[in-house]
Amino acid sequence: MGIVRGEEMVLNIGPQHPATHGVLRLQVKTDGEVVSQITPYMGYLHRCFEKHCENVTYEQVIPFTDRCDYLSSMSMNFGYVVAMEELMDIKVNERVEHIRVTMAELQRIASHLLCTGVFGLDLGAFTPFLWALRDRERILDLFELTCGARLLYNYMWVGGLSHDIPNGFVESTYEFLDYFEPKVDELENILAHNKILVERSADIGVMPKDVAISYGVTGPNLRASGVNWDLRKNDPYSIYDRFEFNVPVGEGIKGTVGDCWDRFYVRILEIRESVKIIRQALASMPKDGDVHQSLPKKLRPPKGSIYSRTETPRGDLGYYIESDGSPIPYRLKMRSPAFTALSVMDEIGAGWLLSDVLAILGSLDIVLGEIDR
Amino acid sequence: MTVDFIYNFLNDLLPGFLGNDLLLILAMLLPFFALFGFITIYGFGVIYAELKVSSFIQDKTGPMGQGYGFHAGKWGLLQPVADGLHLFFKEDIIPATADRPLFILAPFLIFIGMFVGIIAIPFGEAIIISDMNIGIFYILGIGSLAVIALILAGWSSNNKWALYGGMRSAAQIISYEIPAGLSLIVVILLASSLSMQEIISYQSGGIFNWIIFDNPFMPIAFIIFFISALAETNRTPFDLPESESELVAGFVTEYSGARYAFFFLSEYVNMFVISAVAATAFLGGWQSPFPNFLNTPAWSVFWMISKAFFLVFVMIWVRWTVPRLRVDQLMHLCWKVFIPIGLFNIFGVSIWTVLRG
Amino acid sequence: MTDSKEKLIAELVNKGLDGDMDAVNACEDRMIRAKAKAMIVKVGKGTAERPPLPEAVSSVVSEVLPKETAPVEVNKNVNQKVKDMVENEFPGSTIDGDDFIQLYPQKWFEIASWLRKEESLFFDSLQCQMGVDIGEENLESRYNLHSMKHDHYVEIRIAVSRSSPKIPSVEQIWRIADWFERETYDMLGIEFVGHRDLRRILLPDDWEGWPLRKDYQEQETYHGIVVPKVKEGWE
Amino acid sequence: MGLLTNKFQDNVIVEKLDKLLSWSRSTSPWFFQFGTACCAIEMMAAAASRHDMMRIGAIPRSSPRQADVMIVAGTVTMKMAIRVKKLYEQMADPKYVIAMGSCATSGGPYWQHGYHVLKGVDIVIPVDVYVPGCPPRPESLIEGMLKLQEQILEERPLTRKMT
Repeated sequence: MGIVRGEEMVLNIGPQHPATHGVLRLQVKTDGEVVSQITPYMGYLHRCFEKHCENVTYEQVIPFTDRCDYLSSMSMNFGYVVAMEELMDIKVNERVEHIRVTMAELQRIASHLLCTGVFGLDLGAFTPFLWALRDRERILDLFELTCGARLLYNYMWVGGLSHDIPNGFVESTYEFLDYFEPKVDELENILAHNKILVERSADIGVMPKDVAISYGVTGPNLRASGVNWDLRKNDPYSIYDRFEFNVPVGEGIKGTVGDCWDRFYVRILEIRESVKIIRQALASMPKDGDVHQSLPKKLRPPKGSIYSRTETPRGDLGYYIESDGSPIPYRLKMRSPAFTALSVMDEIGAGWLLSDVLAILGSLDIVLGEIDR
Repeated sequence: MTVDFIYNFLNDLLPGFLGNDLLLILAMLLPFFALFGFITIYGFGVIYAELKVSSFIQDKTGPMGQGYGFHAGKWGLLQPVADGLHLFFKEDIIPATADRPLFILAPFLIFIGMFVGIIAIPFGEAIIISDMNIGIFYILGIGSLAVIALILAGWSSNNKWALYGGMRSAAQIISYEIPAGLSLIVVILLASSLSMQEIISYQSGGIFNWIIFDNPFMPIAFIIFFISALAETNRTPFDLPESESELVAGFVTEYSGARYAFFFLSEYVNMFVISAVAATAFLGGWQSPFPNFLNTPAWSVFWMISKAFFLVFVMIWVRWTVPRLRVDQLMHLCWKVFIPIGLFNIFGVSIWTVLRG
Repeated sequence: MTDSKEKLIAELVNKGLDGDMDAVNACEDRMIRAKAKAMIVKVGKGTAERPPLPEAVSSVVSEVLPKETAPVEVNKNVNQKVKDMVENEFPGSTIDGDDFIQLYPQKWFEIASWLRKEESLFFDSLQCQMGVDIGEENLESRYNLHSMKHDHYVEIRIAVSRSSPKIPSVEQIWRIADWFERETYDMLGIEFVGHRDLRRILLPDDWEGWPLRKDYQEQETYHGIVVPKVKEGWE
Repeated sequence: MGLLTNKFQDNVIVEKLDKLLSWSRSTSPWFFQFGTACCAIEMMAAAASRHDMMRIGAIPRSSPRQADVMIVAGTVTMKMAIRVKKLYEQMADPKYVIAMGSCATSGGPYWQHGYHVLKGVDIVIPVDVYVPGCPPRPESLIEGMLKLQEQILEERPLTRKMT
């Protein structure tokens, strides 16, 4: 007799849908609840980042990088200034490096908090999301203390920072970390070891190692698949080689290596590692040093090109900068980690139930601003 | 029963003042209005409770009546009133591609299903609108009407999300009727009656005579019934038919204004009905927890409502705490866990009853 | 998993039959060792056929049995060296460049699959693919390749004429190239020959023009909506 | 409701009913969970624990049919503009729009070279309240919401309009 198959139904998830994290459209072919094919359509937030870069000066690119990945603006700034400093051969002083690392790691915590919260929201748990946002607010307070903005900072400049950290920032950060560390355990307890959440995410959407590498998936998603790859360790930029921290790798505690639960849990572990790095960076931060010390008067990089990568909360962020010697970039390409993470959606998402597809999408932690640019 | 009582009472009060037929209609309308008033007040209360309880769980304050002009009163107490009122005066959209008659019928059907369920719930020894000898059976049967309404809503909206919601709710509610029924059969075995009042009178004489403490099998039956009740009322972790992060709003996706308000309210009324059945069957109904203490008719209403409200509160509490199950896990839980345990429970209780004599 | 085990057994059996029993004995997994030995005996008796040697060495196998292939150089930027190797393998495919590899587009697909498979290079990850309008009637596609195994990277550039920009697609070699190439097509209009699903990815399907070309002119309206900002009255 | 809108002579009863209606509408502005870009994060923050928009009665809804207020949070692109318009049309009357952030008001930082960015959402749908900022702080959004409440409260939904 064979298996009786129903007619396939085409279902558009998005562009407006509570679980698409913005304006993404997933066109899924479904047979009942089972999804047989997923075709992502994006570009609903294509804000012409690369065109803007070809029309504004190198300094003016920084606010636009902010707006690309609006959940980890600091990390986006960081990647850009690292690339520019490499291109122009600028060395910044110790204090700047320490502040940058502190900020980037605080941003990583904030971003991962939102991601884990939203993952819970996708699975129907509303409360952990608000708890995560509550703690994220305190990180935003620290940023606000430093540069006056809550979300888009324009804080790291090529060759320095826009402002030095204010008095009391270090103490406030220590205070926050002391408050925050028990809260991570709380978040882990309510989400990670919840029986229903484990049932919903373990063994779901398994991303094998070779698939992840072939699709260019990076960051926590790649590490969850069992690949020990973190640019902070493997290709250290800034001063990351001085700090002691582990790179959490998915171990398949609740299911297979590389499932949704691993991708989610790796982020919680990374929050803890970031706390470690911040503590070290604050402890070893030099008291003196002008943050504007090596700020060039005019940004006019030599003719040439550079491809530079940094580790943002979502993975390898690459900037390809092509300079023709003028103060305006000739071509600037951002290789965004969420773009590659979303491309794997059909590969790992097809064949699961509709609810699982949204769980998988949530576990990939995409930001549409960065995908569409 | 109550209608007869009111009829006789009115007849004594106003002998020959009104015609017999008119008096009968009046006697029927009075409980109706009382019920309607109760549901309205209960609806406002429970929606306010949902907003507030969820807010406290989530570390915020919820509606505080802050706002411009004459705001929602102290602590936002008038918030549900404003919510309801503004819904009733919104534009009523019927999509052009919808199945018009069914689309209009669905919200009324679901509301009627919930509404008539309440008449068999006893609030006191004589405070019951209709004491049927098959009360518990009647409530289960009427409760199943909701399924038809949900399928109608899902189908007639001509929207894929609504269709998913309707289909999911059909599968879910029909499945969970069985474990719920199985755990009520155990109660009926003990009380040897289908009448709500007789089940309650079986439990008279304090907290230790309640059916939940009757024998070791009963707590299991209660837990199964309560979890099935969550599924039947579409509450988290079983809110698949209207899961917000998956199906936008499920079967109510296309409903706006007053029709949506009916769906919204009927969910809460359903919660109350199911909780009241659970309180009747397992927690002694309107009986006081202490023998011969606060057992007057007025207090019996208090006990019944507070027991039911406690269970409603637990439902709200659960909703804001746990994630949602997947559709196959939902079925697995029902057919492979609850139903075998339920059957085993019936077997166990039968033996227990026989041994006890 | 079973697939890779079978491959491993086949490989071990072949080695054993060729006289290299040490490789079989050195195998960590007892199950695989036993199965391989049993098969060698069977082949010896003639009751079983000699298993075919697994052809493409997949990444899974190469992990279990690391071959003695050192990375090309300690230096992470291996452009010059790789360029010589490419020129050796595919004569006449490279153009002189400074610190990158400039290729002619014709043989790009073959070169790419070779770069992916060659053990001493093993570029398993396409980091970035982008298109540039380099002026002088030319568009250029640039590939940043990276090897997770050896941790080295190269940059490859392929220039094509603006009038008929056609480059072989590599989306079947690195899956991520699928979307990268769609984006480059979307932005610069470079056509990737052999791409199975070459559509615009970010802009709508009915958009006119290639925005990142230097001579791009915005269209005036899109579905009746004015595209450029009307500046009157607020500046 | 459509039957009754602006059909009545101005008198005391109608005025009281008007007040009741506009009170209920302004007290429970259910907003449409619809974030397009950066501002969506601030909208989430405004609805979350610290700022808690529920205090003033704003409750998020995910279906446009049940929402009263559409907060256009973030950049609207050409590709999205058609969808935004459609979503607006799907909302039931009375409906209001808050344009949150400079992108939604005017195109924001993308106004000059953004070939794919809609220069202000008011080109496609009518906007009631503009909230400036890039992104606006949650407090600004709440202020915008209060401004909208003020505006709703002054409405006379039933009274016949003078022509």
